[in-house]
Amino acid sequence: MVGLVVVSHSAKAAEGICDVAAEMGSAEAEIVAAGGDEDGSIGTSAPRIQDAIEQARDDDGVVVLVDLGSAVMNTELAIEMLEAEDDDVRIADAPILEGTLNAAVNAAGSKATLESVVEAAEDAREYRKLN
Amino acid sequence: MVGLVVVSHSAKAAEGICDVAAEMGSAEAEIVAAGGDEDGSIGTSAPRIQDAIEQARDDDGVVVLVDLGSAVMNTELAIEMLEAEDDDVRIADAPILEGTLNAAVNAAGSKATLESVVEAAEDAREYRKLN
Amino acid sequence: MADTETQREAVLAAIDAVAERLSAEKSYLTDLDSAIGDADHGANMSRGFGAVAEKTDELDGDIDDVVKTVGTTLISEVGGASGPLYGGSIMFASQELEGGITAETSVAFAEAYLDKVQDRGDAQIGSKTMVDALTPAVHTFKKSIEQDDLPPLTALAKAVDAAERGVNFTVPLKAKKGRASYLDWRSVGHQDPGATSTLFIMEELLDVASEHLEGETDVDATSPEAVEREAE
Amino acid sequence: MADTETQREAVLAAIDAVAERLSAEKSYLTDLDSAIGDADHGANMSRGFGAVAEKTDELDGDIDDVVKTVGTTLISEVGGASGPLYGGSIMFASQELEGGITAETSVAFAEAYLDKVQDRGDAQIGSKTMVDALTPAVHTFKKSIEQDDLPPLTALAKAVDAAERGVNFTVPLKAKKGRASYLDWRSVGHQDPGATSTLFIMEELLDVASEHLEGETDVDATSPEAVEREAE
Ligand SMILES: Nc1ncnc2c1ncn2[C@@H]1O[C@H](COP(=O)(O)OP(=O)(O)O)[C@@H](O)[C@H]1O
Ligand SMILES: Nc1ncnc2c1ncn2[C@@H]1O[C@H](COP(=O)(O)OP(=O)(O)O)[C@@H](O)[C@H]1O
Ligand SMILES: [Mg+2]
Ligand SMILES: [Mg+2]
Ligand SMILES: [Mg+2]
Ligand SMILES: [Mg+2]
Repeated sequence: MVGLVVVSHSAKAAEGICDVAAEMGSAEAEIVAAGGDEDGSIGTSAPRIQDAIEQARDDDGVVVLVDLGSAVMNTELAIEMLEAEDDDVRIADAPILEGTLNAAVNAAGSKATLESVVEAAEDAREYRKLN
Repeated sequence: MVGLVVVSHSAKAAEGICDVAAEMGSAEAEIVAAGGDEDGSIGTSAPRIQDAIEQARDDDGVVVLVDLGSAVMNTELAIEMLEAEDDDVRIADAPILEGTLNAAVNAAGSKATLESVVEAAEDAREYRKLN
Repeated sequence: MADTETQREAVLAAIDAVAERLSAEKSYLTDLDSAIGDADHGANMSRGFGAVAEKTDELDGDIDDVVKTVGTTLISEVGGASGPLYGGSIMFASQELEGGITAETSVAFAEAYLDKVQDRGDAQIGSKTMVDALTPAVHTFKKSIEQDDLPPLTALAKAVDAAERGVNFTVPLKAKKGRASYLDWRSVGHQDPGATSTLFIMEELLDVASEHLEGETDVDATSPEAVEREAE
Repeated sequence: MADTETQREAVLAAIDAVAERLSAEKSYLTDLDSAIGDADHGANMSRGFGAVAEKTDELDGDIDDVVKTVGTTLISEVGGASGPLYGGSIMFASQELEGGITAETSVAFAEAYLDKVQDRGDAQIGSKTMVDALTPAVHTFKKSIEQDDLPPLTALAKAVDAAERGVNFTVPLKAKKGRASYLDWRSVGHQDPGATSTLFIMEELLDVASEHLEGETDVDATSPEAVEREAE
């Protein structure tokens, strides 16, 4: 199963997003929060992200959802620092909460692949909330 | 100043999003979290949202950021239940975290209006995270 | 039109009956919601109506006020989509009962309720939501009263049958609204929880109405649909 | 090329000097960041280099390993954008120092560092970031060494001057990268914190290099730019 990592500048936001996603019929999916910096205050941390990726990772790879710019930079750095090959770890270009929900639902499906989960996350960009 | 309300199914996510937004040079802006249902578990609650709107509201109105469908429904209901005229309360059709950040930065500007804040929030739909 | 005291009694009895039924169906509704949602519809509905039922002694005032309080209580107590949909729509539609409950005001209530649900949730027929149970039920109720001049209880029985068809109709559909819509194709083949709870509530309303409204025979045996279903 | 022990001493001295300077400039950098960011750049940088300075006794091994550890420590300790930008780029560029510090390897280090910052952050010149200080500094350093055959200390002094022009250049620009870009037009008229810390670090490197590298006179008085600035 494709794992998910949620990288927000806020530890609370990352955890809360994981909680909402876990309710979307996808309690089985591995969704790991990596929010905040080393000491849990606002920021991001490459080593924390690296740990989260390693935790979420199994045979089918990992999709990482991010919030602001430095979350992307630290995630890229975390991916570079992984011991094993890193071509099964992808960053989704998607809104963090909405993308995580879509990705979690997709990942829970029996036909899910790394590509389909990334695509589901990125489809969230098109999601409209008002009629 | 235009106030902001963040309505997520998760109380943690709503608070975390407010924390990140508060760091964006907009500590002055009134950003109120309204996450979770009546007893704080996953969901949304019209009365909680109504309270948050009343708290965030001053002369320039309020923009509400939402996550999933029922957050929209409960926000609409909350707006209908407001005592005073409700045409200064708007729901942004925007990704919740990214929209809140954009809106917070815009709201902190001296030229901010209700329209400009909604527009800033909705511009976040176009925000790309990867190069 | 039954006198106000009888009406109030009927409404309070309906609240109790609905609360009891939803509590009995709690795990069934939750199972339905766990397949295509977040497994809380049973808890949401039984918590909501449970809270209303606990308030029955406070529920005085006119019928429309009593019904309005049902709505506002659901709004406060139900965290999910069904909170604004059930609670908000009941609150809104309650104003149609200002003159008490008659065949006419019941139709107006039903129509206002359906309008508000559609307006709030933006679901169409076939979106696989409570709207699929509600629309045929309200249409049937209105037509039975206004065009066919059927007695209210008979009209309500036909409406219940229509709702049941609507519930069954949700099974093969792909969800287009609510959480289930996230599942896309995987939502096909599952019954919608909100449509199902709508049916359960209507069944209880019919039951209580049968007991409280005079001048009507027991429709369970005589409505054409009941007969049809018996024959299946 | 100075011997390895002298090089190590110079690197450790540079770490201490940078840590001290950034700690002294902490509130200034934070003020800059509070105007167009989240008011933490001073804290980020002084915490990061403070942690490196506390490790100096553990910093043995070859020069490139020492420098690499500077990078990884910054990665762990600096929460903001400057963590991956400074730390990740130092870590990456450290491999250019495998043969120790010479004029050549210094140029290679500087180029690799700039490349990585640009690659990681996708900022161009004029995006109002550290890249605006770094690019002219690295270009000037390389040209001074490779084309003009200037002594390394002179080249470094020219690079510092170039960085300073870059810092000044950030003031009138609109930010296109990083948090400041959220402010859009409101970012115009403010000096970029990351460009500023880049300049501070380079100033310390020049200072320490002047003290540790032999065969060069004090450039502060003799570099054309220093003279120019004196005249202003
Ligand atoms: N937009 C909508 N329009 C109409 N009905 C909806 C809509 N969204 C959800 N529903 C109904 O609500 C039901 C789910 O309610 P519930 O589980 O209590 O809320 P939630 O989905 O927030 O957990 C669905 O089965 C569906 O019938
Ligand atoms: N994409 C980027 N490319 C280059 N430099 C950047 C980028 N984003 C931010 N910076 C630099 O980082 C500095 C801010 O660092 P800091 O305040 O420590 O991090 P944060 O912005 O995460 O709080 C900016 O002044 C800018 O020079
Ligand atoms: Mg549900
Ligand atoms: Mg729910
Ligand atoms: Mg900062
Ligand atoms: Mg920061």
